[in-house]
Amino acid sequence: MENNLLAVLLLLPFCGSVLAFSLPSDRLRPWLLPLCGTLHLALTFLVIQGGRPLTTANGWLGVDPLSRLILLVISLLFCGCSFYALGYLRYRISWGNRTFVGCLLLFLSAMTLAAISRHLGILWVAVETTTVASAPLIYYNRNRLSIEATWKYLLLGSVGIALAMLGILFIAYAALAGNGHVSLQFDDILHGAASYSRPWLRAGFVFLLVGFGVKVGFAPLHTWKPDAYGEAPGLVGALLAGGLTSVAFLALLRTLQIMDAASEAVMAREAFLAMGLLSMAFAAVFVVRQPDFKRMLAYSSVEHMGILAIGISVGGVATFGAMLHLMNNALTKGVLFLAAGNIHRRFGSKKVDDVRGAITLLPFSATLFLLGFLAITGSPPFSPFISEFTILQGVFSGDHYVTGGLFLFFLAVIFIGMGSTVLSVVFGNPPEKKGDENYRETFATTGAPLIMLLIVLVLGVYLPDPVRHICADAAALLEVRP
Amino acid sequence: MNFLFLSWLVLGLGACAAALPWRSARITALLGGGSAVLGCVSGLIAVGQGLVAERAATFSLPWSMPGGSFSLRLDGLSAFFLLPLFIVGLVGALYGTEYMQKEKACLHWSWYNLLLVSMAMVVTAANGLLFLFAWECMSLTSFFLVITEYNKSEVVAAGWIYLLATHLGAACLFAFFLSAGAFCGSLDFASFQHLNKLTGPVVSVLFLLLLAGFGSKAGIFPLHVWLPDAHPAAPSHVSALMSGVMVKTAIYGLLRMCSFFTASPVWWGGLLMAIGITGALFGIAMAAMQSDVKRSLAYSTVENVGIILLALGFWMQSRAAGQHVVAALALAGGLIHLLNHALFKSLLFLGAGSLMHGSDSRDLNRMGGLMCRMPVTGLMIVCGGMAISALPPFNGLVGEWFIYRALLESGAALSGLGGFFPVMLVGCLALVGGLVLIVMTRIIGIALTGVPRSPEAAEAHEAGWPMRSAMIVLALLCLAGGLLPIQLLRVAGRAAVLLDPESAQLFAGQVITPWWLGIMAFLLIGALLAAFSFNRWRQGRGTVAAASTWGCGFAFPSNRMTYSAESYSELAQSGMFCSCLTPKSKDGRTIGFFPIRRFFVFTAPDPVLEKFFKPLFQRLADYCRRCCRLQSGNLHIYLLYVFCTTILLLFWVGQR
Amino acid sequence: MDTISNILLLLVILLNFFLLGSSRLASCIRTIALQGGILSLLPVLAHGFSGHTLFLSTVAFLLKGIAIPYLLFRAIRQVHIRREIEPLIGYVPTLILGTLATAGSFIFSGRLPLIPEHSQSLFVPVGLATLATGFLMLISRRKAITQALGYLIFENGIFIFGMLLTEAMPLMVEAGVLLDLLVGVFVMAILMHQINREFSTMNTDNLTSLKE
Amino acid sequence: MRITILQLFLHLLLLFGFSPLLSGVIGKTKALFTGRVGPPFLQLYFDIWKLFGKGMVISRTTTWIFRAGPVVGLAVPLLAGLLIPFGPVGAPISFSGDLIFFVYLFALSRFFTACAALDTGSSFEGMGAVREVTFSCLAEPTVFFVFIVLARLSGSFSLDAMFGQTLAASWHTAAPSLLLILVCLFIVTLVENCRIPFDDPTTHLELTMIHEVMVLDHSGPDFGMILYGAAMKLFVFGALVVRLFLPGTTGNMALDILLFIGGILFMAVVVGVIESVMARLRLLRIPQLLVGASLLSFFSLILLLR
Repeated sequence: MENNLLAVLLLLPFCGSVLAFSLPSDRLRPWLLPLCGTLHLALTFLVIQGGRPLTTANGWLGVDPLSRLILLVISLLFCGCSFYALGYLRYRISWGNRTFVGCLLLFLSAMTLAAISRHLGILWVAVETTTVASAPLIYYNRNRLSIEATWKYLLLGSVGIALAMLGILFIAYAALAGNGHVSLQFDDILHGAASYSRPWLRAGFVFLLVGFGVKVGFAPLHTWKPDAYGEAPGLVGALLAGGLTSVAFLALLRTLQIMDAASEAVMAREAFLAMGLLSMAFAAVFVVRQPDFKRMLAYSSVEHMGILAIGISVGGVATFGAMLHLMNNALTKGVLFLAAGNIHRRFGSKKVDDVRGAITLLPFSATLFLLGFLAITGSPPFSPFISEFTILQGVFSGDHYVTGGLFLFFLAVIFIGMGSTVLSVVFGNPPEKKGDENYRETFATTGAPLIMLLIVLVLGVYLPDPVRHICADAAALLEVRP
Repeated sequence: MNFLFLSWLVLGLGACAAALPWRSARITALLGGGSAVLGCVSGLIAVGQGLVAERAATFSLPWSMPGGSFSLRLDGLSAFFLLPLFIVGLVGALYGTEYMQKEKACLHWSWYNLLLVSMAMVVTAANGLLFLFAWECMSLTSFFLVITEYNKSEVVAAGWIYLLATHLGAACLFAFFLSAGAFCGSLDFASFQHLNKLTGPVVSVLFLLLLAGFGSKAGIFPLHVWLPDAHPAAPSHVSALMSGVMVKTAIYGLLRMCSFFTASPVWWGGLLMAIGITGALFGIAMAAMQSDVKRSLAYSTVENVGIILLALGFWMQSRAAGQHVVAALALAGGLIHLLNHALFKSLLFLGAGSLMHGSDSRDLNRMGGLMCRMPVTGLMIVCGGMAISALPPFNGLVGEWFIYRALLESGAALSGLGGFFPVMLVGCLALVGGLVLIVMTRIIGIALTGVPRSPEAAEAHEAGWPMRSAMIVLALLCLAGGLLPIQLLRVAGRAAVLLDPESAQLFAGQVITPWWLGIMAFLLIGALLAAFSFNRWRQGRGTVAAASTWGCGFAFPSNRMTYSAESYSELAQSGMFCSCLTPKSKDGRTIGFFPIRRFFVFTAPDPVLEKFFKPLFQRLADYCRRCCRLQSGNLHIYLLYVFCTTILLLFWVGQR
Repeated sequence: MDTISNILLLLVILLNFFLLGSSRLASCIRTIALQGGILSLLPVLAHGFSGHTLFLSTVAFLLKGIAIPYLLFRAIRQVHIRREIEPLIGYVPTLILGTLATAGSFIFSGRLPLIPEHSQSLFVPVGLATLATGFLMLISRRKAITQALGYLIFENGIFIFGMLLTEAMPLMVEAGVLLDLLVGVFVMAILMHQINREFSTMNTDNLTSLKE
Repeated sequence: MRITILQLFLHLLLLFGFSPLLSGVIGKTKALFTGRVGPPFLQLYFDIWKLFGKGMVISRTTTWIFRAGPVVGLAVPLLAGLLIPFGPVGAPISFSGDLIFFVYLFALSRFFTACAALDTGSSFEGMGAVREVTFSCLAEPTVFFVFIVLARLSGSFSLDAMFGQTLAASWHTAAPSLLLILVCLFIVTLVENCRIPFDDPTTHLELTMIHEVMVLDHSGPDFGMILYGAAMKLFVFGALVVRLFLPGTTGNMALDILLFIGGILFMAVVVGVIESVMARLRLLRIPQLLVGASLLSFFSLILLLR
């Protein structure tokens, strides 16, 4: 029964996107999104119930705790964003949404494929499809800046993916040079990894790290993020920041699993730690006095990828914290981007000096934006506080005091940077140049982020057992076997 | 303990009920304020049980957070700190029902109730994670309360600096709790006992982290910059709660953590004392120059925190040196002054609030003659003023009396350099006492007495019964504290038992009993009544005529010729204060032949903020913006980054 | 059998240098088409005639030899851009860097242990060299279309390297790689069309307004 | 020193009955210096008695604080007097730490006098209040240092013991520092009671006054209570100075009391001499002198600490 469940889970969004491309009426098409979103979420809950990892016949697709977590994150985020999309697309009815809805559903199917793939090649193809599918989404605003953002996103993404392909080939050749038996099946790699030839494996790891690092947005490779997230509509920004980065991070985790199996864990983790700290440093420097609040959210996403990398690299209880943080970050980024989207549309500008007093014009979105900011910077009632604290616990108990000190310092600098921007956007009195007068806050555009924020709040106060089990099992997979 | 849960339940329900959008603000105020009052009453019952109970009541529940456990512990120390919380909370709620009617403050009451719950949880938490959770919730809820009037830009600026300071402080606390938890294996305070096995520089680093973390919230001298802006920006009953109680939760944290380090090095006490006395002198000097009533009271909070720190530092030092009598006196002084300060500072803030409520202006120079228009508020402010200046019949003197005795005792006993510091501190404390007198006579003299300086002050109206009854309750408590100092000492003894068992035994003994202070207070009231009746008897026979004040012959006195707030403290400021504190004033001198319209603007900004923190953050931000040129915008450079990262990683992997 | 593939691979390296040095856009595309054609012969030569390799060669030849160059020519004709390629750092420096990169890839691949039957073949060094050339084209050329060409050469490098593992890699993944290549280039072409319509030039100079 | 009811009665008698005499002696000394006959010794008694009988005129702007000023002005020196020994007669009340209560009692009277002055709303009273409160701020440290020196010498913290028997012995052991603190205590007495070097009680120019201008607007019984309180305050401080100056006891009580009264009168004469010889210091000089006095007392303390 399970394999056709997986097949349905995969094909549902794909058929949805095909249907979207074929549907003529712009008014009817947006409804496809919530339909597929909720069905996908329901299927995900079904798939996640099963405790033991299940795989399809030829072992190319399968679900293990890590992919369960990523699936849950993707479908939760997509479901929220799909309801938001209704309100957004009704407002943008004049622009037509054929490519938009189609690509969104294609994007979801690609992410699902990446999450449940047990084969490196398929994982690569899925991530490549997400890149190609999200290019038109970023270009939806159709102005000069979004063209530039899309061009940079596409080119950097393609070069990164090509490097990842090279990494996969290197690993395959390591298998060939090691024990002669080449297979990109993930389970076979894990079994045979011990006997792979070291130089090939390490070179492969480097290319995979850089390749998928570009997609995740680690520090020196993050340059496309502020442009892409800055110019894309809020909805797309949320999906990219929450979904795509999680999928790319899953790919990196797979690489880490391979390196663990090949007992090269220490070197891999050091690379992750270095990239993590570098990402936080870059984010801290760039977020101070950032004139554009969407680009600020992009740098916050770079920072949180750095936090995840540090969490993974330190191991111990920090791995559990990192897994939990993956979910928290996705949901909170969703809230922030959707609220930022509303504010951007109402004021017609993203510049911080044109946008003031949002709380008087958009009471709900501004409050969500403020609470989202408090959540993302790790203030208690919200769950990022718990996950960041757990990561710090891991860091401090592994007595990496220097890393811990740097971690806290960067968190503080980023809080200062983001805080001054968010507070100047939310409070103060609105500028006389009113953006778009007739933009009203409908339930659709504020309901979805509100629900996501409630989930983050509940997770922050009490972590329900199923979520804890998923994260614990996922963390167990990455545990370094002595 | 279950009364405590009852109070949290009531407060929580009240918070949710007040959050719903009711039709009229009165229902919200009734719901919110009522639940706050009920919550505080049941909290007070719990505090009563806590103070009386011999053994500490503990409660623990498995909490799904990794490393965290929902464990609470209500012992003497927590009960001691809960007492002012629930008293000021109750009084503030009563006061707020009327005060908040003017402003349409949505969600005000839910934030207020949540603040009370989180502060109570901070004081009873027995697990590091729960403590930090409650600590940040306290900061957040108080931040939302501070920016109640978010349409004013300076209120938002004050709120931002406040949030910034608490967050940076919390970062230090994170570092402390995590490294302590790493060393002791778990985050529970019970396991923190192993901390005193630590030796060497690590302990001092932990202590400095502690001091920075809790100091930034307590408003200790160099880290106080947010306090003079944040407290006045909040509504008065909230600034009373923040000044009176929230500052004390930081000191509670400091005490609780220091109680884990039994073998603390001597210089810790010295450092605390140094910070304390500089904070006291700086705070009171700045308080004398502020023309905004609440800002002056906020600076006097910095001063009082300095005095409390002085006392606690002296307790630490003398305990390390082994003088138990001096340690007992200093600890008693610190704890009692802490409790008294919570009472009289809240009274003064509520009084200042009702002055603003009546004459809707915050500037001393716009007030004047409010005593005859607001008699009850005026009387309450005078009582508060007497209490804060440590004048006899009120409770302010009890705390300072113990501190003075501790300093005198060690000043007289020690010889050589050891005796020099306590004596110098006595001198500084006496100077601070004199300056407090200047500040309070200034506030009372300029705002309450004299002639009204503005039309709003002329038709000021008295506050309603809730505000007046709130203030009267606090004034009576201050008077009771002054008349029955033994009770204060007994309550402080409950807390001292946990901090310093040896000197806690002396609390019950005859050596340090303040029994005579109570007797002298009663005697003073007797003498005052006698003199008053004598005055009434003699004056009864003659006629009492009313005339205008003797203007020394000047025919046309106007109310703008009376002393203003700045001129009152100008003599002290030019004569005694050091140059770095001089306020900025745009002088009003007329230049040229024909007199034109001139303005005299006098501002006393915080020198630490203006000369140190703002330039520092400015330079940091400029440096960051310069580094942003890395994101140069052209794709080729970005691709070059990718290429170089690959090459570097390959080399690094090669070396490994 | 190795000797023929080695010769072809050396031819590929020569074409790389020609690409780095050429200043005419049309001739560049033709060279890439030629390189694509050569590469599509490799699977048959390296691993003999089998259904799998034959199919792979024909698909590769169709894609790299005919479809993509046609697409690029159409893109050029549509956007009727000036045929010059303006390099950022001049032709000679690019060539020098190209040689350095090729030498580096030879040294690097020397350190990677090859299995006995591949020890003689030049697949790995040539693959890496083509990869480096592609990267260099991406970095040092001003026009958006030349960056697409750079990406093509980059993909060719990976394709060469893929030849070593043809029997291991299932057909579907190879096809996937080629398909993604096609879709990538296709989307790039559409974007170039938009860029030209918006900016009326293919230069990437004005594509730098998004910066800090 | 358990005191008998007789001594308590004597103590109160001295405090109530004897204190106005001092200003009469001062007045007579000043008259002697200027060759005038001067007001009779009992002039202050007559003024106080006359004022208690007169009617009152109160400004319209004042509130109850204005009426509270004189009440506190009278009650505080009364209570302070109970804490200190008058010569051989021990202090009725003494407990460890009463010196702090003593200092803060006078702070209470200063608080109310300043507020009462500001209550009238005239700028002259404001000026007086500012000067009073600022200068007293500098005098308080001196008082504390003086008490610490005495506490170190007597080993106890109650005023009664500090100014008790041990004083005679400590003159032998620490004469220089005791001499210094005698000077400092005398300076503080002059500041607190607004005598000549710091404030001219007989001037008519409001701009120069400190204490007088604060009581400008009082009249009738209020003014009488203020004068009576001021006299008692002078007597209390004088008792301390004289006790410090004549620590010895001759064994029989009556002779010691006479000696004490002689000492007080002699101090009044000294004050009168100073008032006739010196003029009032410039306002900016006063803080410097007060800081000098506190440094002097601090220096005397350091002599002891060695």
